[in-house]
Amino acid sequence: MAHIFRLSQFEGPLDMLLFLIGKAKIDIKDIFVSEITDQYIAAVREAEDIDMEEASAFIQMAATLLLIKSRSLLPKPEPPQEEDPEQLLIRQLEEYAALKKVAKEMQQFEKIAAKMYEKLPEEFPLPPPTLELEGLSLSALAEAFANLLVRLPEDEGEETMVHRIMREEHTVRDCMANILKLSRGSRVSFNSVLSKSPTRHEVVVVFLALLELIRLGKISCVQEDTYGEIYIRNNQKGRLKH
Amino acid sequence: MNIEELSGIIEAILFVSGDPVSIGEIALNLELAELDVQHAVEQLQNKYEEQLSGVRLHRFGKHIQLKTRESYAPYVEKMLQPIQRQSLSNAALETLAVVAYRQPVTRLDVEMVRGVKCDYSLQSLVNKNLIEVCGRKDTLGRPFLYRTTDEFLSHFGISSIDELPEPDEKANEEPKEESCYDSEFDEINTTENETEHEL
Amino acid sequence: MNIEELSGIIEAILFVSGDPVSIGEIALNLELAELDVQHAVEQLQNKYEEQLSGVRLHRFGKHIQLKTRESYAPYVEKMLQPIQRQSLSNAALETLAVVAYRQPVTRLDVEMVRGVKCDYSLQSLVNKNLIEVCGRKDTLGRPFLYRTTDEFLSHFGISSIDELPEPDEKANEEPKEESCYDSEFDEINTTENETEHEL
Repeated sequence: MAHIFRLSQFEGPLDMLLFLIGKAKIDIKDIFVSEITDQYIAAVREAEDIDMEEASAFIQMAATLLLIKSRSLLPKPEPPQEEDPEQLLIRQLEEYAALKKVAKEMQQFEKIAAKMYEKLPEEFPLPPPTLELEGLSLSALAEAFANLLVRLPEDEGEETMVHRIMREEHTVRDCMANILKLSRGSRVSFNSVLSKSPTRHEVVVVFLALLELIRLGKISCVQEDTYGEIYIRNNQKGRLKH
Repeated sequence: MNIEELSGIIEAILFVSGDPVSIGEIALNLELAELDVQHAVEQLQNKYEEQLSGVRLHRFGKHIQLKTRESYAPYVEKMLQPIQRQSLSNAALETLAVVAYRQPVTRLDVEMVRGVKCDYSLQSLVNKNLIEVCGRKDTLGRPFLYRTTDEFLSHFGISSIDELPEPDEKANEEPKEESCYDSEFDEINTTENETEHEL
Repeated sequence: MNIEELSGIIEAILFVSGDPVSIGEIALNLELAELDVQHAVEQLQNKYEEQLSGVRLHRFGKHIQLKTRESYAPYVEKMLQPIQRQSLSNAALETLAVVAYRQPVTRLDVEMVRGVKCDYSLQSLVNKNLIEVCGRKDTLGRPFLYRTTDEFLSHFGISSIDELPEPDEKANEEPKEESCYDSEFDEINTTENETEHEL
């Protein structure tokens, strides 16, 4: 029987086996005394669409069927501890057949439910949401503030304070002017542009100023080694005073 | 507020919402006992049933929703273009059936029954809010466990999982003429030949 | 089809439509006499009126529509927009305290006192209508100035800012155990850390 099957017309190997069983009009239990397994293997072999992703489950089933077949030719060494692969497959097929049946019944439910129409939500103008805040008290508010005031001296002089002062002292614009001024005449090192004990913030700002000047083509920089000193050369000798 | 009034209020809420509404949320937001809400819902449900009205009150698990009576669908369709709910593919339906009957289940459980990979169909059912992850199984790899949602019940028009069709439990000794596949060719008889199932 | 059935059908149509539907069109589409439709509509209307139901049938000339009963609107509102009960996190309370006692203040002012970024807590207080922008400070960047709102006063039950209690600094002379940075390691009091978004 030269049937050409498309694997994609089945939900999987169990589905295909059930199809063959149904066509042969036999009971699931009789699968191994019938031609079904041979038909299955032949069908997979001749299948038109071999999408590996999809076909792997079909091929795996074919391997199982071949295993079962070869076992039947050999004498059984001892009573098996586990379920026979034959029994396992029959049980799987029966379960799957039952599943297909309830799935079909569920489809009827679905069909009926699809005829129960819903309505779209109404447009319902809502007032702004009311927020009820719990556990708010004046004393808690006062306490929170008092705690902050106590905490404040500890923080003074720490990063937050320093940062604020730094922001005002160093701007990219000022640093750019400073670099141009210092580099007039001879090349200067990056370190010499910085103040004596520069903060991290100052270094960052000066470096940004440097990058900006390079972008504008006003200076060029040389660094001979990794992490080595950066030397700044002014490209605009003589045209600086303005 | 008496029970008549409360069921009127619930009716108004359901009408405005259109979508399923949780009974617990009604009780919470109206500051009422959930039992009172339950009673009013029952009253409303009975009212709709007694009158063969065009709309019915459906319960899906913990949610309630108004929907039209199914038998009036042809008339509604003559007049309007109601939003048609998409039906599920066979693959999705099979996967959903395994989850529904065996919940909570892992992906592997579903794959064992269906004999094919089910990642895709599980994910698409999760996206459709028909199933949800409800935990992890305490085995190797701690795989996700899936169960059905109230949306699932709504999709199939049932109010609880118990209303799903009973799978045949009895062994079917004699080989039947028809198999499950015949039903596709033969509309009349859908009896099947499986002998015993664990569904 | 009898008149009960017809009024059920009309009910289903009105329910799905939501919008006004013309009586003439119903008669046309269902191939019925307009007078029969009129009668069924009247019956439906009476049914809704007798029962104080949550939905009413309205007629505007030749059109009919289902609408919720107005007297139930407050309940629908309560359901759709429940009152949100929240408490302020410590982070928000601190920010609010700084604004209350030092107003008008900029974000930077608040951050100086609290020692952490305050964008998020300021914004959330604005969203809760406890503080508002009242202008810009005449410094670099012209930052926003914040002050407390009337809503703030009513939440705390005072009629003016002058009624705020003096922050009792004496009671807190000893430095507290937890600083704003400690809170990161303190499971209970994580709200002080501004990265926590629990508002």
